[in-house]
Amino acid sequence: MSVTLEKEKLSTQESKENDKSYIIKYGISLVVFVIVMGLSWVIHLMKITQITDFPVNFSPPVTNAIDDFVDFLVVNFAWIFDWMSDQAKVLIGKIRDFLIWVPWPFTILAIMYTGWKVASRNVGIGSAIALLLLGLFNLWVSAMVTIAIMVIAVLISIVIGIPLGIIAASSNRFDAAIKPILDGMQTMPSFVYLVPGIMFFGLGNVAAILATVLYAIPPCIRLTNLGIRQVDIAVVEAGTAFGSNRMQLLTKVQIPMAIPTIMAGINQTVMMALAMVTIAAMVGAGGLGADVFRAMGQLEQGDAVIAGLGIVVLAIVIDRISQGYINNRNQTTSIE
Amino acid sequence: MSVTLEKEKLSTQESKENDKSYIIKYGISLVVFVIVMGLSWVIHLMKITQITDFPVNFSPPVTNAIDDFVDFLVVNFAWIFDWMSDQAKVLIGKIRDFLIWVPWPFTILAIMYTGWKVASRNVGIGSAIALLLLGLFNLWVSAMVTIAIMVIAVLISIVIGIPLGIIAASSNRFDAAIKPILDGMQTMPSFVYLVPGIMFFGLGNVAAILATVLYAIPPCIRLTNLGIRQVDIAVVEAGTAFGSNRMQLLTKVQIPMAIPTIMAGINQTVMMALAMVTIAAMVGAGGLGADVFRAMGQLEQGDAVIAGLGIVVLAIVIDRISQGYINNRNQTTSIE
Amino acid sequence: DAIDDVTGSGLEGEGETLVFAGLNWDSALVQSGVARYIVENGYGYETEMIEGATVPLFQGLIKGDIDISMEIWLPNQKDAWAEATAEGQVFSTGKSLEDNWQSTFIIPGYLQDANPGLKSVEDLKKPEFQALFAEADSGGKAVLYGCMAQWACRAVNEGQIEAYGLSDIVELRDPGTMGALDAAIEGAYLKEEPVLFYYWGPTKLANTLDMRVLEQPDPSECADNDPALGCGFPTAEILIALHSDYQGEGYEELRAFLEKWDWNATNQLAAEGHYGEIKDDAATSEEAYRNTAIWYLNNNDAWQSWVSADAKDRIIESLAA
Amino acid sequence: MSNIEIVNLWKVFGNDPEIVFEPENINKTRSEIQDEFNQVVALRNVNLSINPGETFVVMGLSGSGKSTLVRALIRLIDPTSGSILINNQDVLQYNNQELENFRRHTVAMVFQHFGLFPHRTVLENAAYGLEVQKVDTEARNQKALEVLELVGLSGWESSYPSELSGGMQQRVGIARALAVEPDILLMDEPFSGLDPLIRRQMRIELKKLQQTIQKTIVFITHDLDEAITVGDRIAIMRDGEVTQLGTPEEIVTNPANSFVEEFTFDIPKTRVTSVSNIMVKPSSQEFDRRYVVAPESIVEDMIPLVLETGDPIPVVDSKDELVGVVPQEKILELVAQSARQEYSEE
Amino acid sequence: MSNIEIVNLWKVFGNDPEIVFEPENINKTRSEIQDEFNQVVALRNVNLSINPGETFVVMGLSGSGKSTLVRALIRLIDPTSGSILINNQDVLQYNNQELENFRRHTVAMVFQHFGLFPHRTVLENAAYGLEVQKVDTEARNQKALEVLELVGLSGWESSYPSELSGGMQQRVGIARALAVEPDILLMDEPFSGLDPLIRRQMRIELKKLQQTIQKTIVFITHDLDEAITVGDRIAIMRDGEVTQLGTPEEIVTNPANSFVEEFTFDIPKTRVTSVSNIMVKPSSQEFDRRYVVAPESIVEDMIPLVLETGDPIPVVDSKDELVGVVPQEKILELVAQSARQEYSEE
Ligand SMILES: Nc1ncnc2c1ncn2[C@@H]1O[C@H](COP(=O)(O)OP(=O)(O)OP(=O)(O)O)[C@@H](O)[C@H]1O
Ligand SMILES: Nc1ncnc2c1ncn2[C@@H]1O[C@H](COP(=O)(O)OP(=O)(O)OP(=O)(O)O)[C@@H](O)[C@H]1O
Ligand SMILES: [Mg+2]
Ligand SMILES: [Mg+2]
Repeated sequence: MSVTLEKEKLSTQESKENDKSYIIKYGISLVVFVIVMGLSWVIHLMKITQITDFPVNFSPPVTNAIDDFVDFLVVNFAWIFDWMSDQAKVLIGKIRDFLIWVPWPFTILAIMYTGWKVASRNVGIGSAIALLLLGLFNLWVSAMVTIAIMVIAVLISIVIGIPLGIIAASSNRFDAAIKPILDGMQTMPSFVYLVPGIMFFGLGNVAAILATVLYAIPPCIRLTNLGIRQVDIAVVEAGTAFGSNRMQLLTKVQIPMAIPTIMAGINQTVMMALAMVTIAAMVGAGGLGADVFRAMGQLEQGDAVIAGLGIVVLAIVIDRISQGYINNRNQTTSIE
Repeated sequence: MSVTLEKEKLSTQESKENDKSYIIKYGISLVVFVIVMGLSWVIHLMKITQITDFPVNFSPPVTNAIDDFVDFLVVNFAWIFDWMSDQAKVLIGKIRDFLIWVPWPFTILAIMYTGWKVASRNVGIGSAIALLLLGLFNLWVSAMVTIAIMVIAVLISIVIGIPLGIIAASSNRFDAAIKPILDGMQTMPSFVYLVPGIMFFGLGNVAAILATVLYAIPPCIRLTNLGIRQVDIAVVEAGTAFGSNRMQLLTKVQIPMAIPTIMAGINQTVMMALAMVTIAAMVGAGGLGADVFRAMGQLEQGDAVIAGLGIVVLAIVIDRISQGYINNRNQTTSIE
Repeated sequence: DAIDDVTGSGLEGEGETLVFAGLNWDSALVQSGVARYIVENGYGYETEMIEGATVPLFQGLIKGDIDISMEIWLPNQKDAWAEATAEGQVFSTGKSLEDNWQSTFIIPGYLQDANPGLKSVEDLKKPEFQALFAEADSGGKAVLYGCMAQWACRAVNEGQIEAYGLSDIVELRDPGTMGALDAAIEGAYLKEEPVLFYYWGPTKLANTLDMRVLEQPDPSECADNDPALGCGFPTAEILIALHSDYQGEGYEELRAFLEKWDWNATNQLAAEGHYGEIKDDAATSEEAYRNTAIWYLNNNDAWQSWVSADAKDRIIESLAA
Repeated sequence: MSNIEIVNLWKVFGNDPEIVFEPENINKTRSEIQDEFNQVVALRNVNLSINPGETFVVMGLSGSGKSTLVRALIRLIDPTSGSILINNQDVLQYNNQELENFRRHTVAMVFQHFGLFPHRTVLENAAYGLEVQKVDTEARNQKALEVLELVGLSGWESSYPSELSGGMQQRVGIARALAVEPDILLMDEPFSGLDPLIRRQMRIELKKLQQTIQKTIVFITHDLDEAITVGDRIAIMRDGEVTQLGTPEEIVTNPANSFVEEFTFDIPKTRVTSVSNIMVKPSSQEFDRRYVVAPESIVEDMIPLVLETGDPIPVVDSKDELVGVVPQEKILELVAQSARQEYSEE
Repeated sequence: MSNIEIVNLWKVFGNDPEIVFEPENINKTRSEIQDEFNQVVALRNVNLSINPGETFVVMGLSGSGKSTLVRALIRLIDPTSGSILINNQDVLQYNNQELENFRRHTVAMVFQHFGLFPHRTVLENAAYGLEVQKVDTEARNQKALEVLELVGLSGWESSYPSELSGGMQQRVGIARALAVEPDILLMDEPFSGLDPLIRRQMRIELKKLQQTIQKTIVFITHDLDEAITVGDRIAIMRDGEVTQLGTPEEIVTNPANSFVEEFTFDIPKTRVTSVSNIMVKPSSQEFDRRYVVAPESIVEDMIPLVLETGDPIPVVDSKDELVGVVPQEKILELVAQSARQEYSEE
């Protein structure tokens, strides 16, 4: 019991010490803050411009170099860009025209069937109703145009993103190198590459898809990477212990087990791509984004809201179907 | 051994049956597809417009109603909006002016100290260099303006988002109700609410902050919700078993343990907010976004890239510091 | 091409598609609608429209993805236009929207009625009017919703404020985009709040809202008519622009038509008004603008002097159909 | 100290538990019910009466319903039917307020995976129960230090759980439970996550601790050795039912069915049998006072003595009267029986 | 069948393992090294020689380096220094190609948490090793069905692992390892995750299986009972070192230090001692042929016999010659020793 009492004293003492140390800590912070503010004030008062302004400006030479570089690319690689752009335009045009051409009842039935099969009955029916609403609000054609661009952009993101994700999962150096680039791709304003994009690929869907892919690809890469990395290490070791080489490990163990996470990445890619439709509309991609953009230019709140909701509805339909797929798959093949 | 042989036969038989069933499955799909396409063709040929076009258009009455509703709000609640707008404008103005006023060496030192303390030495030094670069590329003032808007938008997101996340964690119904709304907030093009936003709050930072908060708040709500929900059930049960009431459980167990996830949500909120700076500039918010937007309007690739990189640099600095904090915290208090 | 010649109508536009710039404001949309109808039915061109933002659309025009833009607001895109014409990428067939105007200092009608003393720019120097337009974060200065920072009129705004000695009285605020400026003005009118802004016409907003321009010196009082030196804006040049491909042979009739194009505020007002009435009945906005064009062509005959006689017949014929 | 009375307790997991009580289903086996209705019968008509101060062990295989039973006692799950009387009050009738009070004062639980609060120091963990009772800081820290002392963790107060070994973490769990001075201690496989040596040490310490604190303890384990060491009585569960209830000796020497028998294979009978069960009538009242044993002594403990002396050992009761003798043959018989059971399966 | 030779094996986890080998550090204890340099010495100078066909058990507490040792054998981790000779080839010198071949044909591993592929059926799991060897589908399915039959899983081929109980999952793990017909089977706590009854059953089945397949098995456990049941020899590890190596009998009857002694408390000596160790010279060459035992027999198995007859039991070797007798006293002595150790700590 004597021990306990001693301890107790110790503890209250400690807590008092803690109190004191807090005061000291905050006190010091306060003093430093006041001094810094005072100094700032003096600096401003004395107009010491070396400290208020930056002494040099690196901007002009760099911006000029960038301008020149873009011009150089446009002039010298025009033929490549034009060729790529032409291919893409034909393809997108075909898909778009097809989607518009198919009578809407068939499209709605197809989506309903897919939702039902892949996710659940409720998702199937809900998706059908949502699409019907799009039609009834006169957004069908725009929605199909948007979907066409979306499909291409997402396919490109997948085709490029998944292999990059796989490489990132197997190389820590590549992963470290790609991380700030991906961060950059998601925070860099699209406007920055939209104009050069148009200079390279011309106005319209291709530049729009470029912008969309750049913005939408990071989650695909990130979650492929993550999915493979978080495959239960015990299972990977089992694969290794049976003499799988790297390729076998990847194709027989890691990728199959990462599929739900990869699907989550694709889902996010689709969502990001949908978030880009208005930006895409600014470079002539048409679709629901253009409806929003036009309505904004004409100050038509109502039209903008309806078209905007159209985008939201598309997003939710796609999300629910793909989430349903992911959940179903997770349930069937996971241990525990 | 005889058993084994039988089994083997069975298995090859099964796999053959599988082959067959695949053919049937795909065959049926193909036939259905061909029939549907044929039907579509006939429909177009016969110009059955009931099936190619939608028979009714719900859009006009709804859009008019929305227009009227917005006007109604603007006219009748002007005083509330104006009041809010005035408060916010004063606050943002003060923060912005203060950030610009503090001489840059102090700001850089403060960030370096924070990064060092909160994350690691490398992060601290890296952040300082990054900020110095912003200054050297003549983006300092713009960056401070952007940060001022950011700070307000993120603070509002946190103040609203965390309580909503907590409610969502404790009520499955609220969670289900809020989910599509959050989806909607992230896919709804900002233009749609920017225009009404300006009509309510006037031009400038307030509408920009509204748009930013709407876009940036979902991860804060989602991850607070997730963080609380994924607190180890065993620990929550321990809390319950000792007779904690709901409030005690929340404040003493769930929230403290969810903090790393909540911080991840705030981190994402900041990133989203940064992704909105150019949109914010479209309603006159100034800062780096305005630099990008202006450079784009004047076809100055280089300036746009530099200003865009400025945003990226800000994003990466904030991200690395907050990630560092999250990781450090995770390491110290997690079991295993 | 050979097949076209055998089976075709022999019209200039046979087998050609003209891509119009889908600028997102009313006058451009209405003009494009009328022009499209005329070139389709009068000259046999196919037409398309690509919608987008101003800068991307101009880039498209340079590159050839856009063939024709019905409105290039020259003062605002001066540098880009000069560069592109110098490079021979684009050319103009003359003016489009006539009767245009712009002003940096506009106040709502209700405000002027309530403040009869506020008539000219000089009146802003009176403290009561300065306070009228002050906002919470303007430090007591009057706030002016100016021209978008990415447009050339921004520099004019700045010059005027400087020249009028309003630097310490007026804060020039960047609305970012046209849509944002429109929304801010509309919001202020709905709330009947004081607002001081830059705007221009003929536009839907200027036509529907009672805008009063504060008096400024006439442009002619400034050297080179440069408003930035302290005058009002002179009338702007708004051009119809084409991609350089259409400078060559085979497009003579098209160019002749566009050169004669004469679109003024009256036309615009009328067509825009009709558009507002019918837009809800159309399935797409493109269809609405087409119907507007048909209505316009049926109810006006000024256009008949813009086109060749053959073309006129064909257009009248198709309007009757 | 407090008694627990469990009456006709059922717990059915699933969306339609009532279906199990339909007359045509009530006798179906657990797996039939799971297959047919997708309901899991975790507890089936459990009746138990636990005495004050007793260490009561519940054992059984994984999924037999042990945790469900103990969690029902503290209402972490709500039973489907039946009643639980603790100190003659029906726990299942408590409203929220009463339940909180009951959990704060009457019972405390020690968890298999410790369930410590990783963001709190050892001291704050131990003081948690008092903190939710709104005991003031000083008093609760004093109490927490006391119980940490009791479980041998003095000096670790300001560490975080992650800085402690598994055994030490579980001591924190025990201290946390003891700090609220509960009448009843519930322990759900408290030592399962620990290394064998530490585990044995913890068992021994628990026995010692129990001599000090004298609580009613409900102890769950799937290890029979552990059950025998710590338990006054043992209930063996199977598929949600109590298949046998008795003292360690009763269970080992007299298994109710082949399932229990299989369970007890590894335990030498000598380890659970008490002397009173093998002693015989003394032939005379004279005996050698140097080697006496009590009737409750465990046979195993006296084997060396018996073999050393070779003589029958006198058994003396608390009043110092001779009640029997244990002849060497009896012990050897028991040893032989113990041995015979091992490996009999092979 | 194949022999394994482990020579001076070290494994140090950390960013600067070489520091441990500095002359001034080489004799520092594991915890000193951890505190000073933040390096973990998981294996310290391990020398072992494992014979073909032997079931070799490695046991020790958590963190003692058992897994590190067995994982080094299959190069899931690379040792810091030392060498591992398997069939006289140095495994540590293998290049990638050789290593893959070695893993495909020579060794196979069974994991504690099974490490099954959740996205593959039981059949596809069992056939995995053959699949990576690019054996054609028919042949590998046949082999997989064979081994599944062997472990008693016929009929479950097309189930997914998640549909199986723990014990069945581990059988799949064993089948997967057997399918590649390895010389050596490595088993890292294969039964630790299982229920006690199933666990005992699996042990017994493993013993039976071993009689059929006759592989070299390296078996890891932290349960001495398990070690004694399955092992021909046992190595006890502590802090990365082998602290004792011997037959179960040697270890139980003659623990090298107090640590091993504490480990072996619960094991009755009778359970590991062979008759040859307690028999005495026969007084005459005559003996009762009805009750003979072999010198390798375990004492415990003959206790009933001894106690029943009361006479000394003759011990007869394989040539049917009398080599000794076991008097009852000797057995009782051993029983007494076994008992004395239990609870001696209390
Ligand atoms: N929340 C739940 N929902 C559905 N079934 C449950 C739930 N909790 C437990 N069960 C089921 O009830 C049965 C009894 O579970 P319980 O946890 O009481 O077993 P246990 O004896 O504690 O086992 P263990 O030794 O593995 O802890 C099991 O079949 C289990 O699957
Ligand atoms: N990858 C690693 N990095 C650092 N230390 C490790 C690593 N793997 C193991 N260790 C350390 O090496 C020591 C031996 O670990 P090992 O896994 O071999 O123990 P074990 O005997 O298998 O224990 P268990 O019974 O818990 O499985 C432990 O102290 C462990 O912390
Ligand atoms: Mg349990
Ligand atoms: Mg291990």
